[in-house]
Amino acid sequence: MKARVRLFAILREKVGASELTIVLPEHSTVADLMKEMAHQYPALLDGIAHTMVAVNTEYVQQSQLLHDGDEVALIPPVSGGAPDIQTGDTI
Amino acid sequence: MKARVRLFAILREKVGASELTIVLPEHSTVADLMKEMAHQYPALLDGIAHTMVAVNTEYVQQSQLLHDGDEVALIPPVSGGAPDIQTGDTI
Amino acid sequence: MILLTRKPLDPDAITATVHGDANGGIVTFLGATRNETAGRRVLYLEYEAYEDMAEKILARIAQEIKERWGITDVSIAHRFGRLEIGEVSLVVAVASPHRAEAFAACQYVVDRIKQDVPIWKKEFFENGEVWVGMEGHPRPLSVPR
Amino acid sequence: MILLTRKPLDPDAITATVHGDANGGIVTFLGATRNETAGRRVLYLEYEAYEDMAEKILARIAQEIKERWGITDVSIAHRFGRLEIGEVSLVVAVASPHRAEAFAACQYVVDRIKQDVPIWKKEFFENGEVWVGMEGHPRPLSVPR
Repeated sequence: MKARVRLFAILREKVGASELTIVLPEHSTVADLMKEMAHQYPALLDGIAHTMVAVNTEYVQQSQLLHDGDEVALIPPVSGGAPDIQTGDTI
Repeated sequence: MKARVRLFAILREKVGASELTIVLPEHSTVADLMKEMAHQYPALLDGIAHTMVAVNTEYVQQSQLLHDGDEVALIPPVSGGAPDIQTGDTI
Repeated sequence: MILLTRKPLDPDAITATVHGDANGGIVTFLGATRNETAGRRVLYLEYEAYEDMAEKILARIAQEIKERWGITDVSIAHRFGRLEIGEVSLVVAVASPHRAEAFAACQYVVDRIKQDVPIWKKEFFENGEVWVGMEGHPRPLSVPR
Repeated sequence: MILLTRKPLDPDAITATVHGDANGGIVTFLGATRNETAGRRVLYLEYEAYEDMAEKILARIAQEIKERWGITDVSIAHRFGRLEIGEVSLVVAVASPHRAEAFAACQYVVDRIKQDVPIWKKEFFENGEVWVGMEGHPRPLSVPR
């Protein structure tokens, strides 16, 4: 099976691509995909611990089973919204 | 001494004037003025219990001494701001 | 900026007065005239203001914001005269480097305005008119705080 | 209205989308780019979005507002791409018959956006650039709630 993997922000820059196609055995999980990706793109290893995963635009657990054609997104820590949202919320 | 009295909203309508000049003995207080006004303008008696008083644009107590030329304002319950501000704040 | 005016308010322009490059969060409150009060259809409204005193108290409220939150970027504009339904009667804009303060300070200003600021609203119905606040808020002749 | 766009946001137009005749209070939050982060001067910023998913989660947040406060008049607009200092990155507008609900719901939306919405910000300095949120927020590979 093939998964389409989308990369954003710092992960996109580390890999140097915004989209990859990863071939996996049938019945692979998100955890299997992550392991395969870390193998193919060692640069991901750094950021991967802070990364969430979405399948077809829904956040999922690592144990989630993947299916052929799934769109998998690696989501590094988000930082949208207003400026102080990310920088400590000191109040 | 003379006090210039300003009337607003419902009190202005009851009296039919937005400004009055009231002559008072020296050393009169706000309470004296109110008594004199209620005498001259019985229509005020209704609203007067809900009225605050400002002298020279500052809220004052009834015991406040008045001076010649003071601008006295009768302030019925205020209702500025947003619509629900006056109508119960039901939440 | 403190503004009392008979002219229509421009919320964008008022918000722009507090929008500095160091401010990350800007909270703007618009008070608009509603088409009903307690189920009764309102046709239009009139606001009356004791202008000198209202401006003075609005400036004092801005000062309270500064003392309480250290926020100086606050603008308050209140319109008076006749307003049609849906028109904006009040704009309060507060900007702060941090958004929680901007929310708290803006809400404080709106809450404060109803307490002391000498502005009155009259609602006009099909078959009558009423000065808002004369019923249900008996307040003996005395002094706020 | 949910909007993700590369174009400049028009806060007035976005606020107008929630301004109905029955709504007395409208609270608008603007998030603007700041000229410094932790004392370091920022030159400009770039926001990147996973558009499909971000729109979906923003719509879900609007749904949460409806469930929690019964408020349906909410608009959320987030800009992405390059933004200069002082430009508006986020507009959240909430209208309600009662102002306290409008304040609470608007603040809730802004707070929620930082949690799950896949939008990322990169700050550009004189001598470097950084993706915001990669430091100090270690988050193991897992699922929110």
